[in-house]
Amino acid sequence: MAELIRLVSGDEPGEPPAGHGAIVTFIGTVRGENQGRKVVRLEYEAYEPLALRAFGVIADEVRNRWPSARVAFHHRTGSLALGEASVMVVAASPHRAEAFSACRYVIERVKQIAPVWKREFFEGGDVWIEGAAADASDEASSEEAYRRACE
Amino acid sequence: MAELIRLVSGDEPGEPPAGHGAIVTFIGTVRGENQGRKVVRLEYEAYEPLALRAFGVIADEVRNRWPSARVAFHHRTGSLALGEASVMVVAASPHRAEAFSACRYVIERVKQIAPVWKREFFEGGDVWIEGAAADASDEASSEEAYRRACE
Amino acid sequence: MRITIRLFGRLHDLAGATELVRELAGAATVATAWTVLAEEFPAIAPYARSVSAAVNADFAKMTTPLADGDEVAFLPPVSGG
Amino acid sequence: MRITIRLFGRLHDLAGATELVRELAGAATVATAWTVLAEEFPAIAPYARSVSAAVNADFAKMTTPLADGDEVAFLPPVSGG
Repeated sequence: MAELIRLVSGDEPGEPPAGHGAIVTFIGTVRGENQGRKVVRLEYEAYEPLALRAFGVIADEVRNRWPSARVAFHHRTGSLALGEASVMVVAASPHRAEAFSACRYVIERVKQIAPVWKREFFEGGDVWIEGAAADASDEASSEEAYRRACE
Repeated sequence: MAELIRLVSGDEPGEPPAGHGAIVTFIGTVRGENQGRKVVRLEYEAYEPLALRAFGVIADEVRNRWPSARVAFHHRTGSLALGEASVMVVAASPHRAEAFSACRYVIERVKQIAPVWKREFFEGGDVWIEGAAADASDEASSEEAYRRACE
Repeated sequence: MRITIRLFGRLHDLAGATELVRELAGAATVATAWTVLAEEFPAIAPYARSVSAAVNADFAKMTTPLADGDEVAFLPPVSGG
Repeated sequence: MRITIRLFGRLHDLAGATELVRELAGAATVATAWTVLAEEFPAIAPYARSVSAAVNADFAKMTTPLADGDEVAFLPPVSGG
Protein backbone atom coordinates (compact mmCIF):
# COMPACT_ATOMS: atom_id res chain seq x y z
CA MET A 1 0.00 0.00 0.00
CA ALA A 2 2.76 2.43 0.97
CA GLU A 3 4.41 1.54 -2.34
CA LEU A 4 1.25 2.36 -4.30
CA ILE A 5 0.89 5.66 -2.43
CA ARG A 6 4.50 6.48 -3.24
CA LEU A 7 3.84 5.70 -6.90
CA VAL A 8 1.01 8.20 -7.22
CA SER A 9 2.10 10.96 -4.87
CA GLY A 10 5.75 11.08 -5.80
CA ASP A 11 6.70 13.93 -8.05
CA GLU A 12 8.80 13.91 -11.16
CA PRO A 13 12.51 14.46 -10.53
CA GLY A 14 13.23 18.17 -10.52
CA GLU A 15 9.60 19.16 -9.96
CA PRO A 16 8.55 21.01 -6.83
CA PRO A 17 7.16 18.47 -4.37
CA ALA A 18 3.61 17.72 -3.38
CA GLY A 19 1.49 18.89 -6.29
CA HIS A 20 -1.02 16.17 -5.43
CA GLY A 21 -2.66 17.28 -2.20
CA ALA A 22 -5.36 14.62 -2.06
CA ILE A 23 -4.75 10.89 -1.87
CA VAL A 24 -7.67 8.46 -1.76
CA THR A 25 -7.16 4.76 -1.32
CA PHE A 26 -9.50 1.79 -1.55
CA ILE A 27 -8.76 -1.57 0.01
CA GLY A 28 -11.04 -4.55 -0.52
CA THR A 29 -10.69 -7.26 2.10
CA VAL A 30 -12.11 -10.77 2.37
CA ARG A 31 -15.36 -10.67 4.35
CA GLY A 32 -16.41 -13.45 6.72
CA GLU A 33 -19.98 -13.40 5.41
CA ASN A 34 -21.52 -13.28 1.95
CA GLN A 35 -25.22 -13.64 1.16
CA GLY A 36 -25.79 -15.49 4.43
CA ARG A 37 -22.88 -17.90 3.88
CA LYS A 38 -20.02 -18.18 6.35
CA VAL A 39 -16.98 -17.62 4.19
CA VAL A 40 -13.83 -19.59 5.04
CA ARG A 41 -11.48 -18.25 2.36
CA LEU A 42 -11.47 -17.01 -1.22
CA GLU A 43 -9.47 -18.12 -4.22
CA TYR A 44 -8.80 -15.63 -6.99
CA GLU A 45 -7.88 -16.71 -10.48
CA ALA A 46 -6.79 -14.25 -13.14
CA TYR A 47 -5.92 -14.31 -16.82
CA GLU A 48 -2.82 -12.34 -16.11
CA PRO A 49 -1.71 -10.89 -19.48
CA LEU A 50 -5.28 -9.84 -20.23
CA ALA A 51 -5.66 -8.42 -16.71
CA LEU A 52 -2.63 -6.21 -17.29
CA ARG A 53 -4.17 -5.08 -20.56
CA ALA A 54 -7.48 -4.34 -18.79
CA PHE A 55 -5.60 -2.35 -16.14
CA GLY A 56 -3.98 -0.35 -18.93
CA VAL A 57 -7.42 0.35 -20.46
CA ILE A 58 -8.64 1.56 -17.06
CA ALA A 59 -5.58 3.76 -16.52
CA ASP A 60 -6.13 5.32 -19.98
CA GLU A 61 -9.79 5.98 -19.17
CA VAL A 62 -8.78 7.69 -15.92
CA ARG A 63 -6.25 9.85 -17.78
CA ASN A 64 -8.98 10.94 -20.19
CA ARG A 65 -11.64 11.57 -17.54
CA TRP A 66 -9.44 13.17 -14.84
CA PRO A 67 -6.23 14.45 -16.47
CA SER A 68 -4.92 15.74 -13.14
CA ALA A 69 -5.28 12.40 -11.34
CA ARG A 70 -2.73 9.62 -11.03
CA VAL A 71 -3.76 6.10 -10.12
CA ALA A 72 -2.06 2.86 -9.16
CA PHE A 73 -3.80 -0.41 -8.40
CA HIS A 74 -3.14 -4.03 -7.70
CA HIS A 75 -5.23 -7.21 -7.50
CA ARG A 76 -3.99 -10.28 -5.71
CA THR A 77 -4.53 -13.85 -6.86
CA GLY A 78 -4.45 -17.22 -5.18
CA SER A 79 -5.89 -18.19 -1.81
CA LEU A 80 -6.83 -15.39 0.58
CA ALA A 81 -7.79 -15.76 4.22
CA LEU A 82 -10.48 -13.70 5.97
CA GLY A 83 -9.46 -10.11 6.45
CA GLU A 84 -6.74 -10.19 3.82
CA ALA A 85 -6.73 -7.47 1.17
CA SER A 86 -7.61 -8.68 -2.33
CA VAL A 87 -7.50 -5.38 -4.19
CA MET A 88 -5.96 -1.96 -3.61
CA VAL A 89 -6.44 1.29 -5.49
CA VAL A 90 -4.66 4.57 -4.86
CA ALA A 91 -5.57 7.84 -6.56
CA ALA A 92 -3.84 11.17 -6.10
CA SER A 93 -4.85 14.55 -7.45
CA PRO A 94 -4.34 18.22 -6.62
CA HIS A 95 -7.92 18.33 -5.25
CA ARG A 96 -10.02 15.79 -3.43
CA ALA A 97 -13.03 15.55 -5.75
CA GLU A 98 -10.96 14.08 -8.58
CA ALA A 99 -9.05 11.76 -6.25
CA PHE A 100 -12.28 10.31 -4.80
CA SER A 101 -13.83 9.96 -8.23
CA ALA A 102 -10.79 8.41 -9.89
CA CYS A 103 -10.37 5.93 -7.03
CA ARG A 104 -14.00 4.88 -7.11
CA TYR A 105 -13.97 4.68 -10.91
CA VAL A 106 -10.97 2.36 -10.91
CA ILE A 107 -12.50 -0.15 -8.49
CA GLU A 108 -15.80 -0.10 -10.42
CA ARG A 109 -13.97 -0.73 -13.69
CA VAL A 110 -11.77 -3.45 -12.18
CA LYS A 111 -14.95 -5.23 -11.10
CA GLN A 112 -16.50 -4.74 -14.54
CA ILE A 113 -13.72 -5.75 -16.90
CA ALA A 114 -10.66 -7.24 -15.17
CA PRO A 115 -10.44 -10.97 -16.01
CA VAL A 116 -10.38 -12.07 -12.40
CA TRP A 117 -12.63 -14.72 -10.87
CA LYS A 118 -13.42 -15.33 -7.26
CA ARG A 119 -14.15 -18.77 -5.88
CA GLU A 120 -15.76 -18.63 -2.49
CA PHE A 121 -15.13 -21.43 -0.03
CA PHE A 122 -17.79 -21.33 2.65
CA GLU A 123 -18.89 -23.64 5.42
CA GLY A 124 -20.48 -26.49 3.49
CA GLY A 125 -19.21 -25.95 -0.03
CA ASP A 126 -17.76 -23.62 -2.60
CA VAL A 127 -19.09 -21.51 -5.43
CA TRP A 128 -17.69 -19.45 -8.29
CA ILE A 129 -18.89 -15.88 -7.96
CA GLU A 130 -19.94 -14.36 -11.28
CA GLY A 131 -20.57 -10.69 -11.78
CA ALA A 132 -20.32 -8.68 -14.96
CA ALA A 133 -19.78 -9.98 -18.50
CA ALA A 134 -16.36 -8.48 -19.21
CA ASP A 135 -16.57 -6.12 -22.18
CA ALA A 136 -13.84 -3.51 -22.11
CA SER A 137 -15.32 -1.67 -25.09
CA ASP A 138 -18.86 -1.37 -23.68
CA GLU A 139 -19.49 2.37 -23.29
CA ALA A 140 -22.54 1.83 -21.11
CA SER A 141 -20.62 0.05 -18.37
CA SER A 142 -17.88 2.67 -18.44
CA GLU A 143 -20.56 5.36 -18.08
CA GLU A 144 -22.13 3.43 -15.21
CA ALA A 145 -18.76 3.35 -13.45
CA TYR A 146 -18.40 7.09 -14.10
CA ARG A 147 -21.86 7.72 -12.64
CA ARG A 148 -20.92 5.79 -9.50
CA ALA A 149 -17.73 7.81 -9.27
CA CYS A 150 -20.04 10.84 -8.99
CA GLU A 151 -18.28 13.31 -11.22
CA MET B 1 -2.52 5.69 9.03
CA ALA B 2 -2.09 1.98 9.76
CA GLU B 3 -3.38 2.71 13.26
CA LEU B 4 -6.51 4.42 11.89
CA ILE B 5 -7.10 1.49 9.51
CA ARG B 6 -6.76 -0.92 12.41
CA LEU B 7 -9.28 1.12 14.39
CA VAL B 8 -12.00 0.86 11.77
CA SER B 9 -11.37 -2.58 10.32
CA GLY B 10 -10.70 -4.44 13.55
CA ASP B 11 -13.58 -6.55 14.77
CA GLU B 12 -15.05 -6.81 18.23
CA PRO B 13 -13.40 -9.46 20.40
CA GLY B 14 -15.12 -12.78 19.85
CA GLU B 15 -16.69 -11.73 16.54
CA PRO B 16 -15.79 -13.47 13.30
CA PRO B 17 -13.18 -11.34 11.53
CA ALA B 18 -13.49 -9.09 8.54
CA GLY B 19 -17.10 -7.97 8.42
CA HIS B 20 -15.92 -4.72 6.86
CA GLY B 21 -14.77 -5.62 3.36
CA ALA B 22 -14.23 -2.08 2.06
CA ILE B 23 -11.78 0.41 3.48
CA VAL B 24 -11.47 3.88 1.97
CA THR B 25 -8.90 6.37 3.18
CA PHE B 26 -8.34 10.02 2.47
CA ILE B 27 -5.03 11.78 3.05
CA GLY B 28 -4.64 15.50 2.57
CA THR B 29 -1.08 16.67 2.04
CA VAL B 30 0.52 20.11 1.86
CA ARG B 31 0.67 21.25 -1.76
CA GLY B 32 3.54 23.29 -3.14
CA GLU B 33 1.19 25.62 -5.00
CA ASN B 34 -2.04 27.40 -4.05
CA GLN B 35 -3.85 29.96 -6.21
CA GLY B 36 -0.65 30.74 -8.05
CA ARG B 37 1.42 31.18 -4.89
CA LYS B 38 4.52 29.08 -4.20
CA VAL B 39 3.78 27.58 -0.81
CA VAL B 40 6.72 27.12 1.56
CA ARG B 41 4.91 25.56 4.53
CA LEU B 42 1.60 25.65 6.37
CA GLU B 43 0.78 26.28 10.00
CA TYR B 44 -2.38 24.81 11.42
CA GLU B 45 -3.99 26.16 14.57
CA ALA B 46 -6.90 24.42 16.27
CA TYR B 47 -9.22 25.07 19.18
CA GLU B 48 -8.60 21.59 20.44
CA PRO B 49 -11.45 20.85 22.89
CA LEU B 50 -13.98 22.23 20.39
CA ALA B 51 -12.30 20.30 17.56
CA LEU B 52 -12.79 17.07 19.50
CA ARG B 53 -16.42 18.01 20.02
CA ALA B 54 -16.81 18.75 16.30
CA PHE B 55 -15.24 15.38 15.48
CA GLY B 56 -17.80 13.76 17.79
CA VAL B 57 -20.63 15.55 15.97
CA ILE B 58 -19.28 14.30 12.63
CA ALA B 59 -18.92 10.72 13.91
CA ASP B 60 -22.54 10.82 15.16
CA GLU B 61 -23.73 12.11 11.79
CA VAL B 62 -21.90 9.26 10.03
CA ARG B 63 -23.48 6.72 12.39
CA ASN B 64 -26.93 8.10 11.53
CA ARG B 65 -26.38 8.29 7.78
CA TRP B 66 -24.40 5.04 7.30
CA PRO B 67 -25.08 2.75 10.28
CA SER B 68 -22.82 0.04 8.84
CA ALA B 69 -19.78 2.31 8.45
CA ARG B 70 -17.03 2.97 10.93
CA VAL B 71 -14.80 6.01 10.65
CA ALA B 72 -11.63 7.29 12.27
CA PHE B 73 -9.94 10.58 11.48
CA HIS B 74 -7.16 12.83 12.61
CA HIS B 75 -6.05 16.40 11.89
CA ARG B 76 -2.54 17.57 12.63
CA THR B 77 -1.64 21.00 13.98
CA GLY B 78 1.52 23.10 14.01
CA SER B 79 3.98 23.65 11.20
CA LEU B 80 3.82 21.29 8.22
CA ALA B 81 6.32 21.04 5.39
CA LEU B 82 5.42 20.43 1.74
CA GLY B 83 4.19 16.91 1.15
CA GLU B 84 3.36 16.25 4.78
CA ALA B 85 -0.11 14.90 5.59
CA SER B 86 -2.35 17.36 7.42
CA VAL B 87 -5.50 15.27 7.67
CA MET B 88 -6.37 11.59 7.44
CA VAL B 89 -9.75 9.89 7.27
CA VAL B 90 -10.43 6.16 7.25
CA ALA B 91 -13.85 4.63 6.64
CA ALA B 92 -14.70 0.93 6.68
CA SER B 93 -17.96 -0.74 5.74
CA PRO B 94 -19.20 -4.12 4.52
CA HIS B 95 -19.64 -2.63 1.03
CA ARG B 96 -17.70 -0.01 -0.87
CA ALA B 97 -20.43 2.53 -1.59
CA GLU B 98 -20.90 3.35 2.09
CA ALA B 99 -17.15 3.41 2.75
CA PHE B 100 -16.53 5.90 -0.08
CA SER B 101 -19.47 8.05 0.98
CA ALA B 102 -18.65 8.06 4.67
CA CYS B 103 -15.00 8.91 3.97
CA ARG B 104 -15.88 11.77 1.66
CA TYR B 105 -18.56 13.02 4.05
CA VAL B 106 -16.10 13.16 6.94
CA ILE B 107 -13.53 15.25 5.06
CA GLU B 108 -16.26 17.60 3.79
CA ARG B 109 -17.59 18.05 7.33
CA VAL B 110 -14.12 18.50 8.83
CA LYS B 111 -13.57 21.33 6.37
CA GLN B 112 -16.97 22.81 7.17
CA ILE B 113 -17.06 22.76 10.96
CA ALA B 114 -13.78 21.71 12.59
CA PRO B 115 -12.25 24.73 14.36
CA VAL B 116 -8.95 24.50 12.52
CA TRP B 117 -7.23 27.36 10.72
CA LYS B 118 -4.53 27.20 8.10
CA ARG B 119 -1.89 29.89 7.75
CA GLU B 120 -0.09 29.67 4.45
CA PHE B 121 3.53 30.78 4.24
CA PHE B 122 4.40 31.38 0.63
CA GLU B 123 7.29 32.97 -1.20
CA GLY B 124 6.84 36.63 -0.34
CA GLY B 125 4.44 36.55 2.57
CA ASP B 126 1.81 34.69 4.52
CA VAL B 127 -1.95 34.61 4.64
CA TRP B 128 -4.65 33.07 6.80
CA ILE B 129 -6.85 30.86 4.66
CA GLU B 130 -10.55 31.24 5.48
CA GLY B 131 -13.21 28.88 4.24
CA ALA B 132 -16.58 28.13 5.76
CA ALA B 133 -18.24 29.88 8.71
CA ALA B 134 -18.27 27.01 11.21
CA ASP B 135 -21.86 26.17 12.17
CA ALA B 136 -22.21 22.61 13.37
CA SER B 137 -25.99 22.86 13.54
CA ASP B 138 -26.49 24.16 9.99
CA GLU B 139 -28.53 21.49 8.19
CA ALA B 140 -27.81 22.97 4.79
CA SER B 141 -24.05 22.50 5.04
CA SER B 142 -24.50 18.96 6.34
CA GLU B 143 -26.77 18.24 3.36
CA GLU B 144 -24.20 19.76 1.02
CA ALA B 145 -21.55 17.45 2.46
CA TYR B 146 -23.95 14.53 2.02
CA ARG B 147 -24.58 15.53 -1.59
CA ARG B 148 -20.84 15.59 -2.27
CA ALA B 149 -20.55 12.18 -0.66
CA CYS B 150 -22.90 11.01 -3.43
CA GLU B 151 -25.22 8.79 -1.48
CA MET C 1 -19.53 39.25 35.04
CA ARG C 2 -16.00 38.37 34.11
CA ILE C 3 -15.46 36.34 30.94
CA THR C 4 -12.47 34.99 29.10
CA ILE C 5 -12.40 35.66 25.37
CA ARG C 6 -10.35 33.50 23.06
CA LEU C 7 -9.49 34.51 19.54
CA PHE C 8 -8.35 32.22 16.75
CA GLY C 9 -6.77 32.49 13.34
CA ARG C 10 -6.66 35.94 11.78
CA LEU C 11 -8.79 37.34 14.63
CA HIS C 12 -5.94 37.05 17.10
CA ASP C 13 -3.61 38.72 14.63
CA LEU C 14 -6.01 41.63 14.18
CA ALA C 15 -6.63 42.01 17.92
CA GLY C 16 -3.04 41.32 18.85
CA ALA C 17 -4.10 38.82 21.51
CA THR C 18 -5.21 35.21 21.74
CA GLU C 19 -6.86 35.49 25.15
CA LEU C 20 -8.47 38.46 26.93
CA VAL C 21 -10.41 38.84 30.14
CA ARG C 22 -13.20 41.40 30.09
CA GLU C 23 -15.98 42.55 32.42
CA LEU C 24 -19.49 42.59 30.93
CA ALA C 25 -22.37 44.36 32.60
CA GLY C 26 -25.92 43.01 33.03
CA ALA C 27 -27.50 40.16 31.03
CA ALA C 28 -24.80 39.51 28.47
CA THR C 29 -24.87 37.18 25.46
CA VAL C 30 -22.18 36.12 23.03
CA ALA C 31 -23.25 39.08 20.89
CA THR C 32 -22.54 41.44 23.81
CA ALA C 33 -19.02 40.12 24.09
CA TRP C 34 -18.52 40.48 20.33
CA THR C 35 -19.76 44.10 20.38
CA VAL C 36 -17.46 45.03 23.24
CA LEU C 37 -14.56 43.41 21.43
CA ALA C 38 -15.30 45.00 18.05
CA GLU C 39 -15.43 48.44 19.70
CA GLU C 40 -12.05 47.83 21.27
CA PHE C 41 -10.54 46.34 18.10
CA PRO C 42 -12.32 47.89 15.09
CA ALA C 43 -10.16 45.80 12.73
CA ILE C 44 -12.20 42.70 13.62
CA ALA C 45 -15.57 44.35 12.97
CA PRO C 46 -15.81 43.10 9.34
CA TYR C 47 -15.98 39.56 10.75
CA ALA C 48 -19.40 40.27 12.30
CA ARG C 49 -21.15 38.33 9.54
CA SER C 50 -18.78 35.40 9.18
CA VAL C 51 -17.61 34.83 12.77
CA SER C 52 -18.94 31.89 14.73
CA ALA C 53 -18.67 31.29 18.43
CA ALA C 54 -18.21 28.72 21.16
CA VAL C 55 -18.98 28.96 24.86
CA ASN C 56 -16.97 26.75 27.18
CA ALA C 57 -15.67 24.76 24.23
CA ASP C 58 -19.09 23.97 22.80
CA PHE C 59 -20.67 25.47 19.68
CA ALA C 60 -22.84 28.47 20.56
CA LYS C 61 -24.90 31.13 18.82
CA MET C 62 -24.70 34.90 19.09
CA THR C 63 -27.84 34.71 21.26
CA THR C 64 -26.35 32.24 23.76
CA PRO C 65 -26.41 33.85 27.23
CA LEU C 66 -23.18 34.16 29.19
CA ALA C 67 -22.49 33.56 32.86
CA ASP C 68 -19.66 34.71 35.08
CA GLY C 69 -16.48 32.75 34.39
CA ASP C 70 -17.50 31.59 30.91
CA GLU C 71 -14.94 31.15 28.16
CA VAL C 72 -16.16 32.62 24.86
CA ALA C 73 -14.28 31.79 21.69
CA PHE C 74 -14.65 33.66 18.42
CA LEU C 75 -13.89 31.64 15.33
CA PRO C 76 -13.19 33.11 11.91
CA PRO C 77 -14.23 30.94 8.96
CA VAL C 78 -12.43 27.63 9.37
CA SER C 79 -9.90 26.18 6.94
CA GLY C 80 -8.92 22.74 8.07
CA GLY C 81 -8.07 19.95 5.66
CA MET D 1 -6.08 -24.29 -38.26
CA ARG D 2 -4.91 -25.30 -34.83
CA ILE D 3 -5.91 -23.08 -31.92
CA THR D 4 -5.35 -23.18 -28.19
CA ILE D 5 -8.43 -22.63 -26.06
CA ARG D 6 -8.13 -21.40 -22.48
CA LEU D 7 -10.99 -21.62 -20.03
CA PHE D 8 -11.33 -19.65 -16.80
CA GLY D 9 -13.39 -19.74 -13.65
CA ARG D 10 -16.39 -22.03 -13.64
CA LEU D 11 -15.89 -22.77 -17.35
CA HIS D 12 -12.81 -24.87 -16.66
CA ASP D 13 -14.67 -26.74 -13.93
CA LEU D 14 -17.54 -27.52 -16.31
CA ALA D 15 -15.24 -28.57 -19.14
CA GLY D 16 -12.75 -30.32 -16.88
CA ALA D 17 -9.84 -28.54 -18.55
CA THR D 18 -8.08 -25.19 -18.44
CA GLU D 19 -6.38 -25.51 -21.79
CA LEU D 20 -7.33 -27.43 -24.93
CA VAL D 21 -5.91 -27.60 -28.42
CA ARG D 22 -8.45 -28.02 -31.20
CA GLU D 23 -8.47 -28.07 -35.00
CA LEU D 24 -10.92 -25.72 -36.70
CA ALA D 25 -11.81 -25.98 -40.36
CA GLY D 26 -12.13 -23.10 -42.80
CA ALA D 27 -12.64 -19.41 -41.95
CA ALA D 28 -13.11 -19.67 -38.22
CA THR D 29 -14.05 -16.92 -35.78
CA VAL D 30 -14.20 -16.87 -31.97
CA ALA D 31 -17.83 -17.97 -32.34
CA THR D 32 -16.71 -21.05 -34.28
CA ALA D 33 -14.41 -22.06 -31.45
CA TRP D 34 -17.19 -21.52 -28.91
CA THR D 35 -19.64 -23.65 -30.92
CA VAL D 36 -17.15 -26.49 -31.25
CA LEU D 37 -16.46 -26.31 -27.52
CA ALA D 38 -20.13 -26.14 -26.49
CA GLU D 39 -20.86 -29.20 -28.60
CA GLU D 40 -18.06 -31.09 -26.89
CA PHE D 41 -19.00 -29.83 -23.40
CA PRO D 42 -22.77 -29.16 -23.36
CA ALA D 43 -22.51 -28.03 -19.72
CA ILE D 44 -20.93 -24.76 -20.84
CA ALA D 45 -23.63 -23.98 -23.43
CA PRO D 46 -25.70 -21.81 -21.02
CA TYR D 47 -22.76 -19.37 -20.96
CA ALA D 48 -23.34 -18.50 -24.63
CA ARG D 49 -24.98 -15.19 -23.67
CA SER D 50 -22.68 -14.11 -20.82
CA VAL D 51 -19.29 -15.37 -21.97
CA SER D 52 -16.72 -12.94 -23.29
CA ALA D 53 -13.56 -13.72 -25.16
CA ALA D 54 -9.96 -12.77 -25.74
CA VAL D 55 -7.66 -13.61 -28.62
CA ASN D 56 -3.93 -13.67 -27.93
CA ALA D 57 -4.52 -11.98 -24.57
CA ASP D 58 -6.47 -9.05 -25.97
CA PHE D 59 -10.19 -8.44 -25.68
CA ALA D 60 -12.07 -9.82 -28.67
CA LYS D 61 -15.60 -10.24 -29.98
CA MET D 62 -17.41 -13.37 -31.10
CA THR D 63 -16.93 -12.12 -34.66
CA THR D 64 -13.15 -11.77 -34.36
CA PRO D 65 -11.50 -14.00 -37.00
CA LEU D 66 -8.98 -16.60 -35.88
CA ALA D 67 -5.67 -17.60 -37.43
CA ASP D 68 -3.57 -20.70 -37.04
CA GLY D 69 -1.77 -20.74 -33.70
CA ASP D 70 -4.09 -18.24 -31.98
CA GLU D 71 -4.88 -18.53 -28.30
CA VAL D 72 -8.60 -18.03 -27.64
CA ALA D 73 -9.74 -17.49 -24.07
CA PHE D 74 -13.33 -17.79 -22.90
CA LEU D 75 -14.20 -15.70 -19.86
CA PRO D 76 -17.26 -16.26 -17.68
CA PRO D 77 -18.62 -13.10 -16.01
CA VAL D 78 -15.79 -11.65 -13.96
CA SER D 79 -15.80 -11.21 -10.20
CA GLY D 80 -12.67 -9.41 -9.12
CA GLY D 81 -12.57 -7.02 -6.20
